[in-house]
Amino acid sequence: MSALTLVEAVRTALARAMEEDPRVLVLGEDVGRDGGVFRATEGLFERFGPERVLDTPLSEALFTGLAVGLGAQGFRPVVEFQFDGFLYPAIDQLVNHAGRLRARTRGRLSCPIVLRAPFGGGIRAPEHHSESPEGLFAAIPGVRTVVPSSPARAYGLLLAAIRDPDPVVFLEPKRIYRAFREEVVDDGAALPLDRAFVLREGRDLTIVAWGALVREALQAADRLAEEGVSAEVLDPATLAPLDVETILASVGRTGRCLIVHEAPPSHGPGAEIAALLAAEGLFSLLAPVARVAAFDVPTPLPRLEGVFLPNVADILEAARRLLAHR
Amino acid sequence: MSALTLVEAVRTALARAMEEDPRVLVLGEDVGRDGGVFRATEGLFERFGPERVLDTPLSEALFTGLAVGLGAQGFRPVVEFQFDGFLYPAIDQLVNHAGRLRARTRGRLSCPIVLRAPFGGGIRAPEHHSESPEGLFAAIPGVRTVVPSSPARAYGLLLAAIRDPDPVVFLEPKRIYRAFREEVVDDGAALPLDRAFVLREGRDLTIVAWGALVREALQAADRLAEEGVSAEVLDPATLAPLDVETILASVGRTGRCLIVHEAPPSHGPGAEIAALLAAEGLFSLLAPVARVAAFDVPTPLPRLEGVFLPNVADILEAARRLLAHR
Amino acid sequence: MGEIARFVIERVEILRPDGTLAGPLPAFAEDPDELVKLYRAMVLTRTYDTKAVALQRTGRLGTVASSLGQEAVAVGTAAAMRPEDVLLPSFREQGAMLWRGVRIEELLTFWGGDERGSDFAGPREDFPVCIPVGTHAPHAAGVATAFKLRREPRVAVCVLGDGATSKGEVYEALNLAGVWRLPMVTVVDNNRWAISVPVEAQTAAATLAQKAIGAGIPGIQVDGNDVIAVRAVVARAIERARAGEGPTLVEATTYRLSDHTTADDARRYRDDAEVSARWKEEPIGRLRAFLLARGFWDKAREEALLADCARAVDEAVEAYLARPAAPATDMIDHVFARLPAPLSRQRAEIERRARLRAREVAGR
Amino acid sequence: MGEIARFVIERVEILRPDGTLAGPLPAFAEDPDELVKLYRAMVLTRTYDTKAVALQRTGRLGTVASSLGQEAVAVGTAAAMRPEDVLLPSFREQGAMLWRGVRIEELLTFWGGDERGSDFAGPREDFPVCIPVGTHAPHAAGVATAFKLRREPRVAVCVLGDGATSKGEVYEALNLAGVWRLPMVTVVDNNRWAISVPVEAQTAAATLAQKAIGAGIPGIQVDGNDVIAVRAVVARAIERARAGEGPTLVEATTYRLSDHTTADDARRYRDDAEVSARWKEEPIGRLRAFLLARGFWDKAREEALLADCARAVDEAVEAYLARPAAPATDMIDHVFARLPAPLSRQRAEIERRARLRAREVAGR
Ligand SMILES: Cc1ncc(C[n+]2csc(CCOP(=O)(O)OP(=O)(O)O)c2C)c(N)n1
Ligand SMILES: Cc1ncc(C[n+]2csc(CCOP(=O)(O)OP(=O)(O)O)c2C)c(N)n1
Ligand SMILES: [Mg+2]
Ligand SMILES: [Mg+2]
Repeated sequence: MSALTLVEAVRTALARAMEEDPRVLVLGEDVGRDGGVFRATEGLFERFGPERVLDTPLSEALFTGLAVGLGAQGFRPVVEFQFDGFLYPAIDQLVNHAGRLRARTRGRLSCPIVLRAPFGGGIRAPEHHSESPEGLFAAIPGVRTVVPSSPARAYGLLLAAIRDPDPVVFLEPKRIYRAFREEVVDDGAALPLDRAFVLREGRDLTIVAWGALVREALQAADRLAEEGVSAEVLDPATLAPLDVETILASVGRTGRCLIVHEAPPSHGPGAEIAALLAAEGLFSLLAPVARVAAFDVPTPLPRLEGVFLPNVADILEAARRLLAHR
Repeated sequence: MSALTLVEAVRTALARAMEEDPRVLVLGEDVGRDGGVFRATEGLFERFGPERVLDTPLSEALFTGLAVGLGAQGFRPVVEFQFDGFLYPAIDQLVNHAGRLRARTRGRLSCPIVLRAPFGGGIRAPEHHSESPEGLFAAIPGVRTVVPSSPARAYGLLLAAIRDPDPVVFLEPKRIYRAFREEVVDDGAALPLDRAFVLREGRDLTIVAWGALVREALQAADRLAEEGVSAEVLDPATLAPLDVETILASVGRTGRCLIVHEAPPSHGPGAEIAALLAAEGLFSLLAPVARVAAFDVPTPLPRLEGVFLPNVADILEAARRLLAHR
Repeated sequence: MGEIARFVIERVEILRPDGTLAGPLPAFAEDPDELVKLYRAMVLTRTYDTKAVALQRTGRLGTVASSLGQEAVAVGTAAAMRPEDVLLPSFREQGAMLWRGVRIEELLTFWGGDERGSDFAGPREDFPVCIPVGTHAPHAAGVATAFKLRREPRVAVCVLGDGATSKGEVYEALNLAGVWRLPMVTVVDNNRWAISVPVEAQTAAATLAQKAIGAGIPGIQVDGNDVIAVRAVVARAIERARAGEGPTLVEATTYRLSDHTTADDARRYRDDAEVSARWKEEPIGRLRAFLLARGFWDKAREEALLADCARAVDEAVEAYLARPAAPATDMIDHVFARLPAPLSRQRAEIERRARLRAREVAGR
Repeated sequence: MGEIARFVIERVEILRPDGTLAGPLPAFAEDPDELVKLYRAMVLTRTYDTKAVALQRTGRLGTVASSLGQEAVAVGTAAAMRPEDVLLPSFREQGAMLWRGVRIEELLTFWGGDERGSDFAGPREDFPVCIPVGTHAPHAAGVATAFKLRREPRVAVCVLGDGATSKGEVYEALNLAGVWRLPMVTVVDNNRWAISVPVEAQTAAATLAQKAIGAGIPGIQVDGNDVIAVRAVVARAIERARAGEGPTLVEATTYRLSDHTTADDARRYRDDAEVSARWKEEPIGRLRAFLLARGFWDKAREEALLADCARAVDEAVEAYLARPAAPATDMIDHVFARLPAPLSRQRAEIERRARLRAREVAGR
């Protein structure tokens, strides 16, 4: 048991998965000797060698398709994308092949692959290095989209993703790669996919957040507690397929829901959660379902990023507005 | 004035746009002598010649990027994708370039391009030929996603899209390419983008539908009228950015909203509309916001497509359930 | 200014269009039974294609892509493979799929709009038909990487069209195969057309075999209307790959005698005269002429073969047409190995909608 | 088996690492002023790079990619262009951008995290930095198509790295340029590394110039540490393109002496010894040696140049640092030519949030 950062937890899970299953491979750009630009694969090349940790030529479309072929042959490739902004070429393979190889062959072939990528803003990175494209991936049938929000959840969810026999897009909030440490027991215990985590229980308001903003949501809940408000904090973790029941149950109790994410507001998992409540939780709602998010514009370069990205103040403000509805 | 099918209206608009503006080019696979696999570009090659109507080599990623370059140079390329399932390689260029070239250069360069594609199911087509990926495109900032639902709207919206100085994804419901005719005046009058169409006014229920299912929505409204129910039918047409006001105003009056689309239910424009109501229309809602859609699975091959795709019966059933809420 | 690299592309021809020999026969072709097997497979393929087009025309099958005139590429390629190799076809390789044990009924099932057709009883590791052009090339690289990592003497064989050579991922896969020295053979079925676009509008490259050079791998051209030459050249490439000597790109030049698919009308964009001229080069007549000339074949055997093929296809058609649709829940039950809990509501909804549809049909 | 095509790749070298001549000087290089201009541009580029790295280290600039040791590729390429040509750089071509009139302050503004840096006052049609590797190659094809359709004697020049040659769209763009005979020149800046991946792990191709062959276009290699050779070879390619003779791929071989970017530590994956050896070949010392030997340069001029460059960079840094951030609404006001009505609510929300942020800052 030791206190790990999120990126260390990812690395620990990768090493554990490679240790326990020789079919697990790591591939991508600079994952070998360099250990990945965020060092998520550091030490794996030295430990598992060049046949388990493979630097590919520079093409995301290629290595996604490569993983599909390896997966069909029974390997369990875990592919690293260097940054969020380079994930888009994977979409063709995800929609047209990864998400349907099993359905298309009635299970004769399958696609046990994991696509990992750091995502999100707040590190003052160059263009294309601060994107939150989870909505695009969550919308792909046959593919899970998973976002951890702490070292322990990163460890358990990544193990689950790698062991899962179907494709998973695993988006790691890079802003909190090293932001804090958490005790992680490297015992190989996976966390369940398809299940939201109730991170804090509360009665007055449900805050649904994922990725880096879960911390802000929890901080906001602390502040609200000081004001006598009891906020529940949910992390869906698997954005698709989404754990509908846990969210409905929570909002059914609190009557108020605030959805917090870094992606632009429209057409993504935030919308899906709100839609769910409008369809199935309507009569328990005491207040409008609010979203605190970025804006429907291309991610701006760092100088304007502070306004683009929501923070604790925004969450508090929105929460107070919801709480005004009695 | 003449009665045109939807595909004829598209062709008429293309010809008109090419006639009025020499910067308009048509490109894609088989758009030349063949006139496009659906004949949407028929006759253009003969009329405007090989420098205005260009068959490209076979690559969607290529011709999307090619259009970005042409657009930056002041051309107005209208690119045909042969089928919905081949649109995905365009996403990288759309997110990383088309949707931000203007913002990135503060307007020094821009991207006046249109990507046209037939989309949707119901024609018993092979794999990858019956997809409804509008959600993926609607989620891309800086890019409009437009879906016409009749010959006249196809004509007017396509003209608007071509004349618009920014990128537009224009998805044509192939199921109704030739399903019916409508009077279309070829007078060069465009229809507004970013504005929903109220196709039928009503008091008891708002049905929001786009693409091929607008017809079914109108048919359902007819049937409901026979039962004494007055249904309003809205076609958002521009799915992103979405005309929030018109939708809110309508549901504000009717108190009930049924969203109808062919795409899988989750994480798309249907969710966005429901989320909007949950956020801003909550207190006028008399009933849950319902979605009638496909399912969150890869589009099945034709033999099961009849269950995958929603139809009039599904709309009626869902409408009646909403109307039961008083 | 000095030369630092030099490359040569060669072409192999064995059987001339009139059935006479342009070059020495490879060893396998000394055995008449082997040649007859190739001949039968091409005739079966053509019989199947003809029937599939007819079924489509009468509304009993979806859109299909005939391989008329291109049978030698598919059959020659498959014949060069071992059963344990893996085939990654595009959508016009029914000749190769049939050779490898995919059943006619399965092909019809797939093209009839039913995923169960890709659950081959035969070559369990072969990939299903790939419709998005060229997207299976990286899969082939993945399969070949699997073989290499497991040190299995197996080869991934990817077949794609002249149009597909314009797709970036095809180049990417070739490049990867080169740098990782993968046991992968890519066969470019150059039928000169990508729907309405002739190969001259697809690329300025004088040959498609030279697409190999940028990937640092060998490229070779073969007469794709000569099943003997195709089999020989592909077999050599496969055995090279099997021996750990890396990938090869084989360009097989042939001609699409049919429309692109049943949804196409090729007369919109090419002359009948061009097509007629190409009929003289088609592979079945050519091999038949050779077999007849050598006395390995006769009219009676031909008639028996045609009858056999027709019977096999007809039986398969009957079985195909008789098969009821899968339950609607199949569309969700095979997406994930185990249905994720959140999707169980949608499964129930699919059942409900299927019942509604059944009632609608009954109500009419 | 007969040969049907043959290809040769050549390499051009003019100035040896020690500054002596390996081949005849091109005409422009007979003019010492021209050479001095090239020299000054390379020194300015290096001065800028050094300062940019220093600014990053002290938190006053974002991640930057130095072009240390590669200045000849960027400067030689830009010098071969005419103002009306269009440059499509990747992210390491500051030397070319500066030559073409992008201001140092604009470069800093961009790398400092502000889009206004790409609103060049200078070459208005040039593309901004392209960070997603290779995705600008199709843009170059588009720009070149525009020139061709308008019958303008202009050329699109795309610069990309060795790593980028593995990207499918780069091949696709070359192939299109070939078949449409576009006025497009692609310069591959082969600095031997793509972050930690050496070019040998990127491709089995013996040269990157041969990537042209599959596209049916000419490919040529040039010593990329020799600005004279780069300018000569790229100029020839550009003039060919301008004359309607089609595209060329130029591979310029150089070496990345710096870390990949300020976010990288190259000692993790390559030996210092390798880097030191490569220092002997770098382009600035080489040209200086030549100029000195010919008497076109001396210590005084060198000192004056260094001082000039330092001053120019320092002034730009000051202006950059002094510039206030753009209003937050800039993030929405330039997305569309006219703000779509549905986004006006979000614009208001951006204003509101910006005010909230200002208050947060004030409140601290
Ligand atoms: C990515 C993609 N784009 C477009 C299509 C539509 N389409 C189907 S086949 C075809 C032409 C393919 O040409 P080629 O590769 O030469 O194969 P052939 O049909 O001649 O066998 C096209 C454009 C497709 N299937 N996939
Ligand atoms: C599509 C894409 N994938 C990954 C990256 C991350 N990345 C930035 S530079 C680089 C290596 C580029 O190598 P090369 O093309 O040789 O250019 P160089 O950096 O050497 O100038 C990588 C992988 C990126 N920018 N774009
Ligand atoms: Mg073809
Ligand atoms: Mg490099």
